[in-house]
Amino acid sequence: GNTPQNQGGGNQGGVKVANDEPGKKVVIGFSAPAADHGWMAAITNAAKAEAGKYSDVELRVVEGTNDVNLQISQVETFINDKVDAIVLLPFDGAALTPVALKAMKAGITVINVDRQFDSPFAARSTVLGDNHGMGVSAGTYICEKLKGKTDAVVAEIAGIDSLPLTQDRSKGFAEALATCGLKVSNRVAAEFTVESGEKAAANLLQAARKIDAIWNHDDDQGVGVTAAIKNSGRSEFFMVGGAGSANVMREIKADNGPHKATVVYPSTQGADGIRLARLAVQGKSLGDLVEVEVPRQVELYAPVVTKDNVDRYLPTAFES
Amino acid sequence: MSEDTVVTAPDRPATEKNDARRGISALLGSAAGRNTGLVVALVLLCLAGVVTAGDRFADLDNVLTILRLAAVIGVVSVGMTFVITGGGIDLSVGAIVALSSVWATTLATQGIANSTHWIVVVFTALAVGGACGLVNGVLIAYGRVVAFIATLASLAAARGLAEIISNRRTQILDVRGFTAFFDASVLGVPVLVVIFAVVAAAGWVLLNRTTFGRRTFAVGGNPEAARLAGIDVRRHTALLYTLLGLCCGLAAVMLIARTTTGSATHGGLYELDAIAAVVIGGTLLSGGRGTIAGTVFGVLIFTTLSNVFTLNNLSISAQAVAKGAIIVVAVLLQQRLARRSGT
Amino acid sequence: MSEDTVVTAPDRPATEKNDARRGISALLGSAAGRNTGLVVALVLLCLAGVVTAGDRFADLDNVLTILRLAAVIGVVSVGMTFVITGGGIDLSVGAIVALSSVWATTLATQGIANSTHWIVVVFTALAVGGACGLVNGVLIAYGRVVAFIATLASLAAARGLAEIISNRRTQILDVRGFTAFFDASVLGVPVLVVIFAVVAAAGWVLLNRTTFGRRTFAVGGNPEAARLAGIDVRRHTALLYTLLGLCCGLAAVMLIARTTTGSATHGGLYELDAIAAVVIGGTLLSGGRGTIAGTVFGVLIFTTLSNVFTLNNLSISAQAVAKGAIIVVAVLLQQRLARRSGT
Amino acid sequence: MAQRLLAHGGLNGELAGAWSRARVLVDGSGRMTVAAPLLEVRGLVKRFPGVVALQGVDFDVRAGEVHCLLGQNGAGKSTLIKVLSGAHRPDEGEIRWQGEIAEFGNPTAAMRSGVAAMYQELDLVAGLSVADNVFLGHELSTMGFTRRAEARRRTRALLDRLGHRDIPPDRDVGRLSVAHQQVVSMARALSLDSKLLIMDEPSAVLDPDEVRVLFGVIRELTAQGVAVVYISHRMAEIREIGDRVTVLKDGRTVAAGLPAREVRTSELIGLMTGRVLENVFPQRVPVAQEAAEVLVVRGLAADGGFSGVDLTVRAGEVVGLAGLVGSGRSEILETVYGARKATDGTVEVDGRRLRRGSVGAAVRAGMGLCPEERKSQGLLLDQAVYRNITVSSLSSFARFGFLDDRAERTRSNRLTEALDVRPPGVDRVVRGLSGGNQQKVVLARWLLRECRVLLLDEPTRGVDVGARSEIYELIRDLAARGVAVVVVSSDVEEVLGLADRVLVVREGQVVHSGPADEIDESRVLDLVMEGHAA
Ligand SMILES: Nc1ncnc2c1ncn2[C@@H]1O[C@H](COP(=O)(O)OP(=O)(O)OP(=O)(O)O)[C@@H](O)[C@H]1O
Ligand SMILES: Nc1ncnc2c1ncn2[C@@H]1O[C@H](COP(=O)(O)OP(=O)(O)OP(=O)(O)O)[C@@H](O)[C@H]1O
Ligand SMILES: [Mg+2]
Ligand SMILES: [Mg+2]
Repeated sequence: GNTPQNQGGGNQGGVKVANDEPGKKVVIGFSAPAADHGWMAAITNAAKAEAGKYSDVELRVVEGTNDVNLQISQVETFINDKVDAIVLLPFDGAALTPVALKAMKAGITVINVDRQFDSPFAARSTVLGDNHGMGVSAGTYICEKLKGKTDAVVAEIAGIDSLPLTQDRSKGFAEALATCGLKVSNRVAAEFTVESGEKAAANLLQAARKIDAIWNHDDDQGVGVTAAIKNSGRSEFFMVGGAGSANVMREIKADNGPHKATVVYPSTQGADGIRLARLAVQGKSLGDLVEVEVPRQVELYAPVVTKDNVDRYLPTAFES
Repeated sequence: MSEDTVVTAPDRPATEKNDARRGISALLGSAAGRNTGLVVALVLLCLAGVVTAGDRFADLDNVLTILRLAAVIGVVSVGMTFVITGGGIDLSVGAIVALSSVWATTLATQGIANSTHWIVVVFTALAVGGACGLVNGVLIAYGRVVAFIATLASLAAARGLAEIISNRRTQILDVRGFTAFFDASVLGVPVLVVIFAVVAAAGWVLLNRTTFGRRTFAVGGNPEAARLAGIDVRRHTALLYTLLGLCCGLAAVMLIARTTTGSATHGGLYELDAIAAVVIGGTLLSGGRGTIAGTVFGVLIFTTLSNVFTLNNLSISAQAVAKGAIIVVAVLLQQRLARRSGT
Repeated sequence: MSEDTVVTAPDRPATEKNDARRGISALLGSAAGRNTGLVVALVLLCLAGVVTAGDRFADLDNVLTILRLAAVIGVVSVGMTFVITGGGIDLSVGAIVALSSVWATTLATQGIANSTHWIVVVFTALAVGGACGLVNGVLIAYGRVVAFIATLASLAAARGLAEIISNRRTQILDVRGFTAFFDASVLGVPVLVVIFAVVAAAGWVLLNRTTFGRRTFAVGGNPEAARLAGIDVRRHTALLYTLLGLCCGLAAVMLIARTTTGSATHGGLYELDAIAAVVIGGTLLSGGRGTIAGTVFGVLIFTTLSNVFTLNNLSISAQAVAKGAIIVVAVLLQQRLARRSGT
Repeated sequence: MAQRLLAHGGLNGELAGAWSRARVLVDGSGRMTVAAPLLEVRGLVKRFPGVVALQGVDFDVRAGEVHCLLGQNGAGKSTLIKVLSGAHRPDEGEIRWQGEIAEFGNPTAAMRSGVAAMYQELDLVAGLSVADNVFLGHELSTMGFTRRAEARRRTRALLDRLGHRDIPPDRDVGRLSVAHQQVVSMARALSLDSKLLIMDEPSAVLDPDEVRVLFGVIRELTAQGVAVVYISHRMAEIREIGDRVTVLKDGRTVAAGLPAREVRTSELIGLMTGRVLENVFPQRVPVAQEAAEVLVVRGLAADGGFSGVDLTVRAGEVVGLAGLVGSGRSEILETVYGARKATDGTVEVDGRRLRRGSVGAAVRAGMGLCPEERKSQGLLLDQAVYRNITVSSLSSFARFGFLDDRAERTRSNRLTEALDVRPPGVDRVVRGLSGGNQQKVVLARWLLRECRVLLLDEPTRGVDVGARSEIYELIRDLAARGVAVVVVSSDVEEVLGLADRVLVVREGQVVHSGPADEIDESRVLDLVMEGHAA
């Protein structure tokens, strides 16, 4: 969460003037998967808002799609158009690698966001959320909370199961739990949407009669999960969220629901991508770093938000 | 013509006996009889549930969970049964549910609802759903656009509109009374389940006991004959889509109640789920034959299936493979049994 | 019957003139004529592209981009035209593409391909696709499972299987030669586009100039009449699905070439895209009438649409709404023009 | 004579005559008034894309009469009916109903005025019950809820009146035989309580007894003042039931209001066809004793249908199957053809036994079938004529699977001309052809294939006299060329006149087999009815 929310605000660092000063005009193409859930919609919205802050940035946003073939063709169109940079959140990192390489070869600055390409040459710079780290953070937090209760029932509500990021999260979660002798007793998968979350949770609550802790990968589907929990009248467990929506953070702050914590997966990655693209094209460096160029890779941190530190994160949280 | 000049059919007694038998079996089995295969499939599924998950499956709470899950898609499927029986198809149901849910949870609606009565939310959803259905119906019946294409277009348009209205945010409903009403239970049965039951019963009566229902069969089975019989086929078709739209509006209300939200992502792939439930229930995709009971069984089979899978903690991929196999087996079973029962 | 016993029809000359006229119009217009509406819609779309995006649209590179995008779904749609013309439907095409792509990119296949020839990858994909199609066909033709349900089941099963095989990972293809071949161009035209053109041409010939095509029309138009005319309707139906399966296998190869990956998420919602292209092209969903040229136009309209949107930086939700409106307009246009041309 | 009537100048005069002959009534006060006809039609024109179906039809119907419409296949009879019942809108011309100009914009409007129609293509909905079909569009209901018991009761009564106690009102119409469907269609027309009842070839699928019952009902209705428009290709029926006759040719009225009982048959045929027909049935050619047995059927049986059917047909022989509707003749034919699975028995063509239940095997062995219901079983309705004709012989037009389109059209064209299919043109869509012409298209299919065995199920149903005699000639011609022919027909006269040998079928059993010239019509009817309480 390094992005300022206020219009025209600069970096916290003191080089704001140099970097935000209008420079050479930069045309940026932006492509992301279909906005079929809140986090993904927030990514695009944040990117647009960020671009709006710079008079020297022209952003072209294309229809979000889950069809890799279509996304490839969108990038091809950007290449034909000779845009200066492409910020790409690929539906499938590996599948979009060839076309990203093609763009790089054509001299376009490609910024890879969230889902990583499988070639280091396919992007000038990569902004990554830490999916594995998210799982680790959530697992570690649950371990702490359940302190030594080795027979505890831990449930997991995953997101779209066929995405690699879901598997990374689950893997990290399982690893962290293993360190304190726990394991995932019940696992269901939803589809990142409110409705699917409600459905998955309703079934889950039947499958496990007593639960001590639930980790839900995504706060968007979490709205549905909360509704299902409320409906069941169960309260013997606590819940850890994922991604970090403003909603859930408000609930944590008020301490009036099952959520006791959430693990942030920044929805501002797209916005970061826009900034990096602009800086890279204009040949500027990243403010607080000594380096002359923007770095190759930025891996975002996945902090656990609890009642204690919620005020720090609430401002950058996305509204689901 | 008087009795004595009639050539008596030699097998008349047999026919009458047949008739009597048919009467009884109609009483006993109009639902169970024609749907034996489905009943058997559902029972097998339940057995599998009991064997693998024991009391966790056969528990009242779990049964209510299944029913509550079935309720939303069930209402849409009942409406879909009418459209398909009438020879149509609607791919836009999910999008209509999304649009209705979003429109009904806009701040404006919530404001009016809070200052008057929560029923405003309900009416908004129904009105939006009905209007979408009407647009579909008019395009198809009067504009003569193929139903598949017209509703595919509505699918795109309605979801887009829902995204614009909601700004792709999940809109949380904050209307007192609404949630209280829909979260309640009637004699232990959740209101949502009651609504589904009422819709299914009303749908059955409408399809089987009214002129509207008879005409639906005629319009779907032989539109030319229906026209020659003086039925306004186009108006009837438009009405069918409007009815389905209303069902989608109602489903949106139920979904809002379940999730306390309206969202452009609601109702994803409902079109496939609803059509699958209707078709597995025995309604002909080509029109002219439809059964509400079958549709209800179809919906229950699909929701029970995913419940049993979840109770057993199975991987989603294995679920998918098993689901495919089970669908085929259920249909084959239904066919064999239907053939044996001779109807 | 010998010529001389024939009662001569008095108005034979008129017929011949008619025939001649029909011959000419058939030459001129079999594609353009019956598809005037589609051509007009495509031209309007291109005009819109030129007006809003100027040279960026009318650029050769951009045209090739459109065609490359169209190629994969185009190959599937050509196969789908056969199945729909033959009175069927297939919802599992996307899943078959995914399964074929995953199977063809497994380490085992890659190992064999690397030690022998990359063509092994191609054959694997085709074999998997063809086998899936055959299973669909046998279930539908011999098992008499409704096509919609049978292929819905395959959809679930094939995707599940693809996920299991790939362990839900994207599999990267590392076979020399394969990528080199498919990334090449023939006289400036990318190989993928060439493949699409060849498939479309072959499909046209197969549908309009061969006994297989003629039987497809017969089977779709009136299966009972086709059966009584001596056509083996069931075998033919099974063949149609197998053909479509092969097309899906080929599409998988093309997708692997484009993405260098095989994945269980490939081909998402291809079923809707392909059916939409086929139906908007003028093939009847109820069977018996189908046109490859129309399907190609349908695919091009959809891909051009998304290209024009991409070039114009419209709000994403507005795009969806516009897409819905454009589909309806295209179909209405097609109908009006087809009616006026008197066919 | 024909010239006199056909001349256009004469036509108006003729009509004027008919007009002045309109019924003169004496009212209570003794003054004479000229009652307007119930229905009067003038200058009706109806165009379809590429065809003018009606090009100036004049026609009037009086209350209480049976007015017969006569004309060749494609003359426009059914189209006229559809215009009168509001199913088609006319392009020109006026319709007067009880003297007032009427606009029957849709079927409901016509029904409200009191016009009920039974269409040639049965207008029933398979999947709905008999009672539902009878009251479709005018359901008996209270506030939208159907009164099912009442509908059943009334349907029962209507069916009883039509002599069909054997049709259960609850049965799905799709499961009834064609004949029974026709009865339901009649019940439907009766249920409307109309002033004008139009029947388009109602007798085509009925057997003689049922036709008699039908006529009884018609007489009952006319006695109550209901007018009936009756269409049939059977001259004898027109004589028996008709009061006046109007003849259509090529969409025009060529004679209006002729007295049905007086006018000579040859005159009518002359009006219809523009030529004179000598004798209807062609001369039999004796079958040589040593002619090869082409089709040999032994002990054929199928579940619940028939059993122990033996049938041998020699090259050049025509065998007729007579029997009541529902006696199982169609089932026998379809089983021989392999379209239904036999449970027992063998079928041999030219000494080679056919695989059971395989149409393909039968066709390859040289069999062809013209099915009973040509629309649902015979034709690809929305496809071109030539495609319907060549569908069974595709491989003979193909080289390595590629079709020679032009050869297909040429050969088809030759056949349609030989059979005088109207309107001509092999690229026409079959749906637009009249019923009789559609039948010719199915026949052409098997002529093209030059099959060894031809199975014909009701080949002349709905076919006009002219075309009928052409079809007879065709059958004879085929036989003369060594084809073995089996004909099923409900028209006993036809079976006897056409066949060399006759088999009588009753309840799935062959009860008689012998040369056609050794049996007469009444004997056949006796055999057919035997066991029925008469
Ligand atoms: N819907 C239609 N579209 C195109 N042409 C049609 C249509 N209906 C009828 N026709 C044409 O109109 C003419 C009259 O047909 P119609 O069915 O009225 O004949 P008909 O006298 O009833 O013949 P039949 O004795 O064979 O039933 C025919 O040439 C037919 O091809
Ligand atoms: N598909 C079917 N399902 C149920 N009953 C059938 C079916 N086909 C025929 N039947 C019944 O079998 C009996 C014999 O029918 P079939 O059509 O062979 O008689 P037919 O002598 O040819 O009479 P028609 O003149 O009506 O053709 C009839 O009672 C008919 O109702
Ligand atoms: Mg007719
Ligand atoms: Mg018969």
